[in-house]
Amino acid sequence: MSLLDQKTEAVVRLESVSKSYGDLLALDRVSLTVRQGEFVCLLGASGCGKSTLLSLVAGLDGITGGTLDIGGRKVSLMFQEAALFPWLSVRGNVELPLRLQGVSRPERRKRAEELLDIVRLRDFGDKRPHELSGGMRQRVALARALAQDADILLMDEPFGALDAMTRDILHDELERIWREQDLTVLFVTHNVREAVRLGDRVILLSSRPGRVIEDYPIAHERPRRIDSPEVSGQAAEITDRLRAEVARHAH
Amino acid sequence: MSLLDQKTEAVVRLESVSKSYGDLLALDRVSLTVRQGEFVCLLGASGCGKSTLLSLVAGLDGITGGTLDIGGRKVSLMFQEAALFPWLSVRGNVELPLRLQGVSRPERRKRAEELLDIVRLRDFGDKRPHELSGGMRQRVALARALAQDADILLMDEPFGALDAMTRDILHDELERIWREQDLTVLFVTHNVREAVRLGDRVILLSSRPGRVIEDYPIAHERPRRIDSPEVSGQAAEITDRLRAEVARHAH
Amino acid sequence: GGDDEAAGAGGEASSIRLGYFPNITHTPALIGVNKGYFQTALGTTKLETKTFNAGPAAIEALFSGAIDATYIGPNPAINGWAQSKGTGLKIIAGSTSGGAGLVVKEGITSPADLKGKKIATPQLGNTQDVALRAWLKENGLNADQQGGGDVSVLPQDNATALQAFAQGAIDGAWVPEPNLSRLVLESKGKVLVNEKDLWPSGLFVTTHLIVTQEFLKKNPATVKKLLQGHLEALDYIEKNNAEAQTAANAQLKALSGKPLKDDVLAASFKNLTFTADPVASSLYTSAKHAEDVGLLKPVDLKGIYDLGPLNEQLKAAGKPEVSDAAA
Amino acid sequence: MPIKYPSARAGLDGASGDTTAPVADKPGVNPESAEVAGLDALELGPRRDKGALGKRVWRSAWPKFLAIAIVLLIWQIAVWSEWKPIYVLPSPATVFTDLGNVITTGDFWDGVRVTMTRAFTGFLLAVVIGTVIGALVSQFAPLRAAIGSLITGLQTMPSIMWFPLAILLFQLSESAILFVVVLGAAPSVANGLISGIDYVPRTWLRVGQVLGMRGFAKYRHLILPASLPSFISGLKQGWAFSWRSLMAGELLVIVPGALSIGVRMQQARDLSDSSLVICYIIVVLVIGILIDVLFNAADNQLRKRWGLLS
Amino acid sequence: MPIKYPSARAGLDGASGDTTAPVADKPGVNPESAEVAGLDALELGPRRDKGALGKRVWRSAWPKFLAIAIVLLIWQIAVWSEWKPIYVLPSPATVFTDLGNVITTGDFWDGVRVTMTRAFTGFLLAVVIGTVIGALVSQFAPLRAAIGSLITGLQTMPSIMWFPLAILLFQLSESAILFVVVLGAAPSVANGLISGIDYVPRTWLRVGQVLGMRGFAKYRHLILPASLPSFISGLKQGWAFSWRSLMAGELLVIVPGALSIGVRMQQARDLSDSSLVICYIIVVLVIGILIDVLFNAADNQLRKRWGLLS
Ligand SMILES: Nc1ncnc2c1ncn2[C@@H]1O[C@H](COP(=O)(O)OP(=O)(O)OP(=O)(O)O)[C@@H](O)[C@H]1O
Ligand SMILES: Nc1ncnc2c1ncn2[C@@H]1O[C@H](COP(=O)(O)OP(=O)(O)OP(=O)(O)O)[C@@H](O)[C@H]1O
Ligand SMILES: [Mg+2]
Ligand SMILES: [Mg+2]
Repeated sequence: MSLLDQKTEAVVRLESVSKSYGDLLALDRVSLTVRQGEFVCLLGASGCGKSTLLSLVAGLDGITGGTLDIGGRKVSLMFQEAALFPWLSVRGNVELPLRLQGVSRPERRKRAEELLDIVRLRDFGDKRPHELSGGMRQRVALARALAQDADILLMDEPFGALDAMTRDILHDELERIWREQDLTVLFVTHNVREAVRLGDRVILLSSRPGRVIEDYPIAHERPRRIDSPEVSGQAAEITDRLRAEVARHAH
Repeated sequence: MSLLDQKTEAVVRLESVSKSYGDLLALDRVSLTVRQGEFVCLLGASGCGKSTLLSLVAGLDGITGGTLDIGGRKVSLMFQEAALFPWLSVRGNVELPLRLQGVSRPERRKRAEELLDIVRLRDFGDKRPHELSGGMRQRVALARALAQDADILLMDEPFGALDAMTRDILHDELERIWREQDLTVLFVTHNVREAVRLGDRVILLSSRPGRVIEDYPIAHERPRRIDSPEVSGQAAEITDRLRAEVARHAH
Repeated sequence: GGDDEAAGAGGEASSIRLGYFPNITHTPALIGVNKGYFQTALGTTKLETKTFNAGPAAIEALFSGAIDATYIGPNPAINGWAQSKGTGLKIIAGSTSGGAGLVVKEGITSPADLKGKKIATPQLGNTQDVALRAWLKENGLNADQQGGGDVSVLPQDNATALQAFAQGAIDGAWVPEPNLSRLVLESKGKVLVNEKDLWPSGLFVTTHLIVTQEFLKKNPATVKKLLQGHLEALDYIEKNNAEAQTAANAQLKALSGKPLKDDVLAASFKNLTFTADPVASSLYTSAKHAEDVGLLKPVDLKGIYDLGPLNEQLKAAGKPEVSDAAA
Repeated sequence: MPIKYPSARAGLDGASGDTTAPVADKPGVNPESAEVAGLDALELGPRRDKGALGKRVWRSAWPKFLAIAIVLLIWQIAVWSEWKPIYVLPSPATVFTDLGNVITTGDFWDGVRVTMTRAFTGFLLAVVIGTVIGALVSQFAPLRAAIGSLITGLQTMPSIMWFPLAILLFQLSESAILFVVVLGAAPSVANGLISGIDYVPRTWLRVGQVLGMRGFAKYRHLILPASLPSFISGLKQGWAFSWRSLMAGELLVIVPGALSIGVRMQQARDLSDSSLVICYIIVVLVIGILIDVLFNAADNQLRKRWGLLS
Repeated sequence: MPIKYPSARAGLDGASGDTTAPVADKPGVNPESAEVAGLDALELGPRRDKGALGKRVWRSAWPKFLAIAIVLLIWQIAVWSEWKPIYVLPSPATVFTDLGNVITTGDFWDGVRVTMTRAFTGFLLAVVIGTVIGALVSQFAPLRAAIGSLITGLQTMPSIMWFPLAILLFQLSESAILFVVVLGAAPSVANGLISGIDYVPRTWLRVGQVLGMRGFAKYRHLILPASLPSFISGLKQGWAFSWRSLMAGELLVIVPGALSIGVRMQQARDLSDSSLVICYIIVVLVIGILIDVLFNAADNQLRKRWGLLS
């Protein structure tokens, strides 16, 4: 990994970061630098430590070793499970980060409507989380994460429960927002095409304990299409590498 | 749909089944027949009523209209969220259905080990659910569903949180178990290739309210590979149809 | 117990359940139990004793058939008589007289000084409460049942009253022994009224012995033996006053873990008279007073006493008989 | 798009509850947007409330009546059997006559007013104090180590043991009564809150952390709503404690004016008037039941919001 | 595969807690299987318990001592300031001398034994009865409509109001005391369970239904474990109620022999012996705190299992 060319500022810097839960080593000396405005996708086997990595960057858990630096930037994390608050309506959930930022009520309302529009849930603002389908909940969580207006957006399989079409729409929306707000995104997914469709770089983690084993720069022109031959081609290449890695552990 | 040729017994029969939550119509006159030993995949946009359909078949919710008949067969449902019991260890969660069936302790233990082996979590039997990653939890839920030894297996995006490789392995395992135990499977997914890889038939639901709009028989020889040209080809065809359907509603 | 199956020949029960309070005003009971007078007198009839903290519980127990007889104050007895419409109980002997009065703070020397003050009594409508109200009325002061009027009368249990007095939260209390003496000795209270002085002979009922009518009817012989034990205890107190104090205190200690302090014990004993005479006249007068101040619905107390068995015993012992007459 | 049929019919189907499916007029036509837009407005107003309301009232009423009838029957049979003398176990008729006499006096209602005022004041105080203590204790580990267990210790203390302290601090005043009530109820409230906070799912706490919740905002927006079920259950217990403490505490001091329920109960006992005792038992039960109904309303509201009640 | 390094070092790292990362010897080598197999066994035994245990005890002890010291100090200052006469507010020294005298008598411990026996018997009975009632009430809608609210009503009833009924049913016996205790505590237990059951997440109920849980199995495997947090909190409140009821109930009948704590407390009050009153307040607090420690141990165990406590 030779990404030390400092053309833009490093926003997230991990150096030999390790994390163990009791005796279980989840991440092993992970080094990773994400620069301002970069869209980095993380790929890896189930249980390899992707969610753990995001929670470390978000400051939710303490690292066991190494150094981690995000320069005190505001971080927003979209969890793997939707984790909506059942006592709030859908709109209430989306408005909550705005409320905490002290945004005025009408402004809040407006922003929430916009965000719900983006995730295609305009008509569900007054519903409660339990009245939504799995994919709808995930979209509300996405809207909530976007409402946070953070510098760094961490996303843990945000589109895992969505059909291809809705996913496509949200890919476009996410790309637009990322562009417009100059966000730095760390994006976990199991869908390799999705990673290639969205990312500037795709990072491959090894199986537990997670270690960075590949770092693919994705150079195709944007806008990209998920079913374009370039995306498919590079996705196939990465998939092969991933399979090889997972297979090594499948005894 | 002309699947009324009774070469094998109909195990699940829905006739004009509707379901509304309050004023929201989730399913609209769905008719569907699943025969003994069939593997049926359900595809549809987010929020179109796939989970609702499964919960109706499992008898968890009452239908609003139409008739539904499963002939009193034993049903096992793997939920969209893992929904493990936090007070039990991973093994305890898998053993629970066996316990309820009155299986003896050593037998139970053995079966649970086998199932955990199948989902590649042999070493995690003593962990608690909160110590697992999202994908691992999903696999435990799969093991629990398999432990139930039911005639009809309903699965709601069972592999949504898994990487491609783990998914492939579990596809093979699921196919094997389905064969060996002559199960009838109703399988919800957002991954069209997965549907084509596994299913005897792929059913397409329209956007909310859910209605059956297509019923593709999948005739390729098994064993199939998810990246084989036949699977890719048919998947592409179905994806196009699905996109057309979803696009109709995306205003 | 006093159940049907227990009623043997000759009106003797196989056992009798006797209630009393671990209280110095119940000294005859304390002595009778401590010295074994009851059991000796009862012979083969088994004695079971129960102790209570307050009259209502004793009456509840008596009416529910949990005890057959009990030492008790005049007030609960009247209430029990009234509630059971004269069918529940009979007073068969007196036990204790005197030993109550009004203790006040330093600086209060006359009834007039009580204006606007707070005076505690053990319980609304009980003997002391009625005595206080009657006395206040005589002295031209009024007090209503809700704690208002010239003098604020506050029903409080003894423990609370003692604490409240010690801390100056109340200005006085009309209480029975041993609290009277304790207010004087421990909290430096002054006796403004000794209730003794208000009664003609200096006697008024503080404790007496009651039995259920059912038990009395079925087991007259047992009742007689109980009375015999009672009289022996009274005798002993009369003849050995100092030893009686010790014995009573020993029984108190056995029941409640802590005996009375010697000075309180001695002072209380001085104020109390132990006698088999139920001082019927004071009961009637007190009830009349209670009716007058509206604390008791008119009640016919005729027949509340059955002193026949007692008088038989007294006669046998060559002592003067007692009377249940009003005056 | 034809938009009128589905939403209109969906309402009808709900009411009739029949088994024919609601159909869109032309298959393939999408009534979604109109329906969704329409139903939000619909759900705000009460729906199908005519027949259903009567039915719901009846469904919650008949078991109560049946229960009361059974109790009365057993009671009456016990009386008829002459198991105990009538002055020990009065007949229902006697008691209800007495009850009628009691509750038709203005005096009684004055007493109820006095007692309820004290109960609510004391309870509110206890809720405030208990909430603050509960929040602090659950937040600061040393404080929990220091006084966490004391809370249950205090709960177990009989009210009368606080009398000396109450008199010491407040003499004989309303404050002394409130002191006893607060000491009785605040620990329950605190314990309910602590238990609720302890069981807030970790995921939510993590969400809160990511959303940048700190200090008061965290309590306001996360901890309190998340622990509300347990908190409400703590409040319910706290109410019971405060009421019991009040019944004892009211004997501490009689403030000139109306006689409070606590004093009346004591007097009924002092008079050995079983009928009156039962009257006041009924009065206290009825008050307790009415308060419980309030708590249940809050609880049901909450469960509906959380999607636990359909 | 080289399997020994990672697992051995992982243990060391946990102990030293330093910030250097644990490294696998050769990058790319997979220590997974060995490590995982090894750690399960490790986790069964107590780990790093030497220094850590002392530290943990100290961490939970110093706040307690500090709290006690503060209370004693305030108390002593109040005494020194001669705010109240010494017989009203005795000094800590007097009280602790008295306490020493009290607890060194065998009699006292007999009393404690008597009272604790009653408390545990009554509480256990209350738990059984409360659990059954709670389960039934939460299960059957008509039953809930009938007596659901009565449970809180019963809770608010002061113990002394049950005395007449207790005597009526059980005469003057231990059973009468137990009756009062059970009536005091069972409603709390039932309410705790009901509240717990009401808040069992719907998903779990659905899982249970799919797994074919019915009747008792459903309670055994789903409802009870899922509502355990609230149930334990109900038990805690129930204990407080049962203890309070017991303190009142013990005055109902004094069994000759050892004097129960309730009687001793009442007598300390009757004697206006402030020092003794405070002694018994301390005794009751200590018992309450000890019991709370038990409950907390259960609760922490539970939270650890549920992953709510790290
Ligand atoms: N709280 C925890 N306690 C103990 N072990 C944990 C905890 N959280 C995660 N782990 C372990 O750490 C490893 C990595 O978990 P993580 O959730 O980061 O995986 P992941 O890459 O997100 O997997 P997935 O794709 O399945 O979500 C797993 O082996 C898991 O068992
Ligand atoms: N309990 C409920 N109450 C009210 N509405 C509900 C409830 N459950 C589901 N719905 C509604 O029913 C519709 C279908 O939901 P369902 O969960 O079946 O969708 P799905 O096809 O599984 O979607 P996804 O792919 O996102 O999981 C959604 O619009 C949802 O809002
Ligand atoms: Mg994850
Ligand atoms: Mg779904």
